[in-house]
Amino acid sequence: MNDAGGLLLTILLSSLLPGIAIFFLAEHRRRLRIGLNLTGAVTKLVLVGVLLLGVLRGDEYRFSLPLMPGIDLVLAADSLSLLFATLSAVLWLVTTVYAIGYLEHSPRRSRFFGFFSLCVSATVGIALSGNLITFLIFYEILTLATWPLVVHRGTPAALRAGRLYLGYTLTSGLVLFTAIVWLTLLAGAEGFTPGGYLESLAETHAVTLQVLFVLLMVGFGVKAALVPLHSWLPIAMVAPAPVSALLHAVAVVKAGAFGIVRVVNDVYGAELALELGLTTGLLVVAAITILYGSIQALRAQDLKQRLAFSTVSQVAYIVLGVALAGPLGVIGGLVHLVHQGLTKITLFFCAGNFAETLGIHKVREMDGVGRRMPWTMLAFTMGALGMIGLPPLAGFVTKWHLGLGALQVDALWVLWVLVLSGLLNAAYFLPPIIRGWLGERREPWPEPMREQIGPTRFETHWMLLVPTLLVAALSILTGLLAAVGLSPLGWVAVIVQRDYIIPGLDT
Amino acid sequence: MSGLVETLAPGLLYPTGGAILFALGLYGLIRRHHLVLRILALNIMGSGVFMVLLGIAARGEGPPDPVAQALTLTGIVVAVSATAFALALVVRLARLTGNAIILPGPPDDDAPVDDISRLEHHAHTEAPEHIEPTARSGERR
Amino acid sequence: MTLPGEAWLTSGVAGLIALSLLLAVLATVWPRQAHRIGIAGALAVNAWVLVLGAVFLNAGPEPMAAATRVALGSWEAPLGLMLHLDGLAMTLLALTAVVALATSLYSLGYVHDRIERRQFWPLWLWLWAGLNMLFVSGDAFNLYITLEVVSLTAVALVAFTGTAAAVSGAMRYLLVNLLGSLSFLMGVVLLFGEHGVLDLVLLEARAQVGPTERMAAVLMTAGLMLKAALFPVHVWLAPAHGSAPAPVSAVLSGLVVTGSFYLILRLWMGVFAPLATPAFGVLIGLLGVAALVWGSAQALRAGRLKSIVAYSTVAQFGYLLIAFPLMLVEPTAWRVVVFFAVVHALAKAAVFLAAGTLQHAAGHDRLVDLGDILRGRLRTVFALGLAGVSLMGLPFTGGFVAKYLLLEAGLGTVLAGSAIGVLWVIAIAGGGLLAAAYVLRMVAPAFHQGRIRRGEAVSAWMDWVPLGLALVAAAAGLSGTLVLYTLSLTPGAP
Amino acid sequence: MNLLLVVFDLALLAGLIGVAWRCLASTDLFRAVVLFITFGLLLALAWVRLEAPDIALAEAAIGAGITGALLLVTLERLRVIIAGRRSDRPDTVPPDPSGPGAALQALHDPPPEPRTRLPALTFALVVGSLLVTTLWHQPDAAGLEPVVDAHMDASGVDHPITAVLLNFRAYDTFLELAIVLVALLGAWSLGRHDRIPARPAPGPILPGTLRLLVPVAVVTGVYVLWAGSHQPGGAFQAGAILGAAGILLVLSRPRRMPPPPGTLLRLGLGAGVGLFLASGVYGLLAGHGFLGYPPGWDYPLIILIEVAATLSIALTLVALFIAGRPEGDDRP
Repeated sequence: MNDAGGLLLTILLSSLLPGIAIFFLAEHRRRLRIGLNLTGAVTKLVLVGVLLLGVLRGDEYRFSLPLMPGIDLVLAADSLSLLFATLSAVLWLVTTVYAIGYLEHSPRRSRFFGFFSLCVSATVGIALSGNLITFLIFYEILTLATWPLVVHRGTPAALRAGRLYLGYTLTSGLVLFTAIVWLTLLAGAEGFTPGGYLESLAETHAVTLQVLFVLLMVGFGVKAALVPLHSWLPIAMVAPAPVSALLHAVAVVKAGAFGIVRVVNDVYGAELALELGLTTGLLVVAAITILYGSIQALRAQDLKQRLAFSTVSQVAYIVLGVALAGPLGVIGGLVHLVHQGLTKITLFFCAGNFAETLGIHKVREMDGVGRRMPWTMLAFTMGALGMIGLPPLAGFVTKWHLGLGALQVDALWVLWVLVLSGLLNAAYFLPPIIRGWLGERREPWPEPMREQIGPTRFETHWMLLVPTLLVAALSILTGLLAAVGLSPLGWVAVIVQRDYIIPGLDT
Repeated sequence: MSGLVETLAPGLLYPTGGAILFALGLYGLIRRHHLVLRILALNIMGSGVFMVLLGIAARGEGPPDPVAQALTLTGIVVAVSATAFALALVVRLARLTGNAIILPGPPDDDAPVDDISRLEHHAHTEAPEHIEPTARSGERR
Repeated sequence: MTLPGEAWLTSGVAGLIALSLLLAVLATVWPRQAHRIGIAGALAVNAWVLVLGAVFLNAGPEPMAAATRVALGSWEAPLGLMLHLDGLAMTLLALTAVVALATSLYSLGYVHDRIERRQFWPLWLWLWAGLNMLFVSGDAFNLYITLEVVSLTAVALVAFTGTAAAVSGAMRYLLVNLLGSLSFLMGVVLLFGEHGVLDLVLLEARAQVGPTERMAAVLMTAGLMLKAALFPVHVWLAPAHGSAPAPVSAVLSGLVVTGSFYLILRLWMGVFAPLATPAFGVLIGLLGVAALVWGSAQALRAGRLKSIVAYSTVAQFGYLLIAFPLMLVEPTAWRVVVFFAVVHALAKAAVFLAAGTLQHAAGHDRLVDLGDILRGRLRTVFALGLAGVSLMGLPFTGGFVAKYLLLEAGLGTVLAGSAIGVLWVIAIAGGGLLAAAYVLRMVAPAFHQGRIRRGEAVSAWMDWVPLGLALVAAAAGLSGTLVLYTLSLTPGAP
Repeated sequence: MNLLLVVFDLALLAGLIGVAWRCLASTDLFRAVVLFITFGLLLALAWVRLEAPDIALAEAAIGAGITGALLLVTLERLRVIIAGRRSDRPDTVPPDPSGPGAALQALHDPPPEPRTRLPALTFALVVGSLLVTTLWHQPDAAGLEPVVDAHMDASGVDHPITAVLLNFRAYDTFLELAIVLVALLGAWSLGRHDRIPARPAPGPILPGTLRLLVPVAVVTGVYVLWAGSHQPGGAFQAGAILGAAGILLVLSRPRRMPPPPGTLLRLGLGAGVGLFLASGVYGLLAGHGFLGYPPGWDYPLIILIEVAATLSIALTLVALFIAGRPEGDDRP
């Protein structure tokens, strides 16, 4: 069992140690830095793969370290944590390559990649956390490690965004901290248990549990950008594109959503949450967030702003699925964790490519870009269509299951929300696509990248293009091959089957 | 009459006197600004404490308590040491600022503090440094 | 291997005191070699404390078996003086050793002028010896004397830079300290007059609730609060700590202030324990909240790096006051408080040392003009930030574990039905946010765009020691179980 | 217990309180210092009345004598500094002429502003009356006198106070010596010493008196030291007397002080604590406890420590009077 726990620790250290080494690296040691980065990312991916196989075999992994009397730091691997860990490991590798290409010529790369690695370590830590306190620890480390990335450019706007980001996340962190201490005081430092571990308290402490649930949701809701706690997210767009991609697709926003999933499923348990009437509120908040985010996205003219509000809306699907508290809904929510990640990172990479290569920031500047950068535009189109939920792309799979889930628990109004948001999605994603392919540009492109580094062999730097196409392909494949056993959907179904023995599940 | 005399035994009288001296010193410490006077006030407070201690030692029948007397002796030596050091500090302060009082009010937060590890000897940097803050605060306004 | 217990412990305690005094005396008569004596001594004392700690822990888990009383000159109390070693004293001795070692190494680089070195080291070694003696002293009058040793050396070290700000800060500090000492001494005299003994254990056994205890408690607590700069008698702290040389600031904020607080805790857990009432606890707790708010507000306004850190000490000590009402509800909460103080001392010392390095490199510590140096010295900024994270109480640091335990105690009082407990919880949780705000003020300029400059060259010690100590402060997060266990070996305490 | 003594006590206490009050209320600092010295002498009288001749001796020598000398020389230094007469120190900053009466603040303190009177008075009254009430409630505890008495035969000396100071509570006394030394280290760290601001006294009277006084002081000091083992007296009083003689010597020839060799001076200053500590560590190693004496060796060791302590105290007090560190101390 010790060796098995060691694997978890190694996964954590595989990004942490290179990160620390990078901090102390001189700025000009470019090759060494890239080597460390890629070694870390690849090692992590391989190790997560090993872990995945192990868990599939039915091995148990657990690492614990006494922190305080009665309270341990616990790392554990269950199917749910692997879902998130795998997603992070894959996307980290891709984003690292992209970030190396993106930041090629900017200063302070050692600092950037140091915190970048720290950030991913924290994310994987969150994925592998075995109890709420461990979760909290990595969650707060993630907050701190992301801040330097947000303010990386050092402009007044970046610093303002950083302050806002810290203000929101630290405050919510304290709420979360208080709630977790309180919960631990009541129920002990239990590990995450499928179906929850609080039933014994339901009789005596019903009100307390309700209050705590609200506090926990506020704590996680800020990072998950649930309305009205979302304001930091669009403003944090000033960060470099790989950071935005990381914030939106992998680390921060997902950490919040993942926390909500953990609390509903593994701390309270869907049954208890239903019994205490907690899911209805969450469902309403998620629905409002979905619609509000879409409407704001429609109004935003800046491409990254539009994507940011789209994130607000899309992440709420995950929460929605969990709050439906029926097996099909949970499948829809969890699978969207992956689908949204892949799709959104594609879109952000594309937006980054447009901005870096041609200086495009606004939607209306996209006229005719499809001719100058066909590959990127293709990836963008696939991502956007996936978001809209066009069959058979990933977004459709999500929405299909969410819809079924809503029917399963007789929440018909949720269907309307889904339809409405699908229309809104189309309304804000179709214009850039139409402009890109069908629009025409008269004057020549500004070409800031060419001026900086000279002509490139492809439509843009290959380190920007390859990751973009890769994630686009992945996002298409997850949709197309959803029925295959090892697809995210298949894996989620396994999770739901194995961990949530809910009657009525027939897949 | 004898009752009164009994009541006013040294074991009661002197502790009372000590308490009064303690309070008096405290009053002086609060009221006076000159540092030498403040140091005198502290010394008078200290004498008050010693008087209470020796008064207590003389209470009751029998010879006075030698431990209390030894403690007082120690206390007096500590007091003179602290006084000597405090006076050296007053002289130093007067040399630097031309004043032997601590100006009331919050400390000037922007007064530069320099770093001893950079100096060969204190003496060389004190004068310009003393002038600097006023010049800068003028600028800011 | 079995470690011999009792005999080792008694000679270990006396030997530690003898060793630290020997170092101070040697440095005094041989100032030319004082820095070498100091470093060799710092290593020796650390080794000694390590062994002492091992023997001490090995003697547990029964508190009475581990705790030791040492009769000096083989005269037992009440005639003679007793030293005592228990979990509380052991913890603080270890803390002192670690911080003092870091400070000593740092001073090798910081105080490099030949003549200044000769003045600095003897005073510093006397201060260290004084702290060690304070933590093991078991006699009320002896406590007064050790407090005076600590005060005089601390004041002298504050005045050490010789600038007007430093000397004026030192003067204020000295007056406050002398007043505090006299107030404390008057309390000791009152207790002696009532009970005829000075030994703390004997006093505790004889103490009851009476006018003498009440008055003595007021006088001694007020005196120690003055020395510890606890709200509302904290005004002297920032000028003194902010203008002292960096290693001295580190020791003052980390150890000296903690020493006075230790004594308050020791007295209220022993002699004055019967006096503590809930109303009194609430009063102290309210002072703590005020300290937290006021200190943080000042730290958010201060214009100089070291002033921010100094005001942060006032704020952080607010937590220690808030802990008093918690202790009345949950008696074992005192261990949490001590753990918090230990973690704070480590982090605060690291922050001050880092600030000293930056100040040295820049030649000043005005925050507005410090950006270029902050950008040029990321290692030091990293140390500052890491220790700052510990002050905020965020993971993965000692501060987080301390904050967790404190919050747990606070919520415990709420669950026990105390309405005002909600205020304590809000203060404990919200204080971290204020701390984050002022730590961010110090660190954020490193991320601004602008010129990058490394400034004046600094010695390797000044470059690496702050980082090392910050890492220790962070690693203290893993020491929670050990420290709390050590503290549980305190007889008489819950 | 007779009425006369009570009247004496009351008069003495009234005098003490009155003098202290006048001292703290005076605006002229010189006057305040003189009143403080008077206060010290009256205190010595009170200590005699409380059957504490040791303390009376110490108070007269240290409390009134040495402290008085320190205060007077400080006033003189302040006068010189503020008047700006001294130009041999480059770091002397002339007083801010616009400051409120800067030049006067050296030796005068304006009467305190009335608005602090009431709060200060209330505070002091509350503290004082609480203290008095507490003290009146206390029992006539016997204290530690019987315990000390019971152990006198094992102490090595005949005088109970010396037994307490150098044997039973030797640790306190060691630290007390350390504090004297630390105060000096602190004063030295502030800078080099300057010349004593004394004006050479014209005429033969001062040198003549000194020639007579210093030997007398030395003899008295040695006697007081020796007497300490069996009657009132001891190292601190003796050190103070010798120190006073040293101060007189310094005052008489302010410009002709030979710079003492650094190492020797440091050794002399540290002799008291050094010897004390050495004996204490030996006690620890030999199994008599830290600061314990081997049986039979207590008397000689106590005397030895006292001699060293006297020397160190006298030297330290003189050095504290001179205040700054000597030039010889800074030599490489």
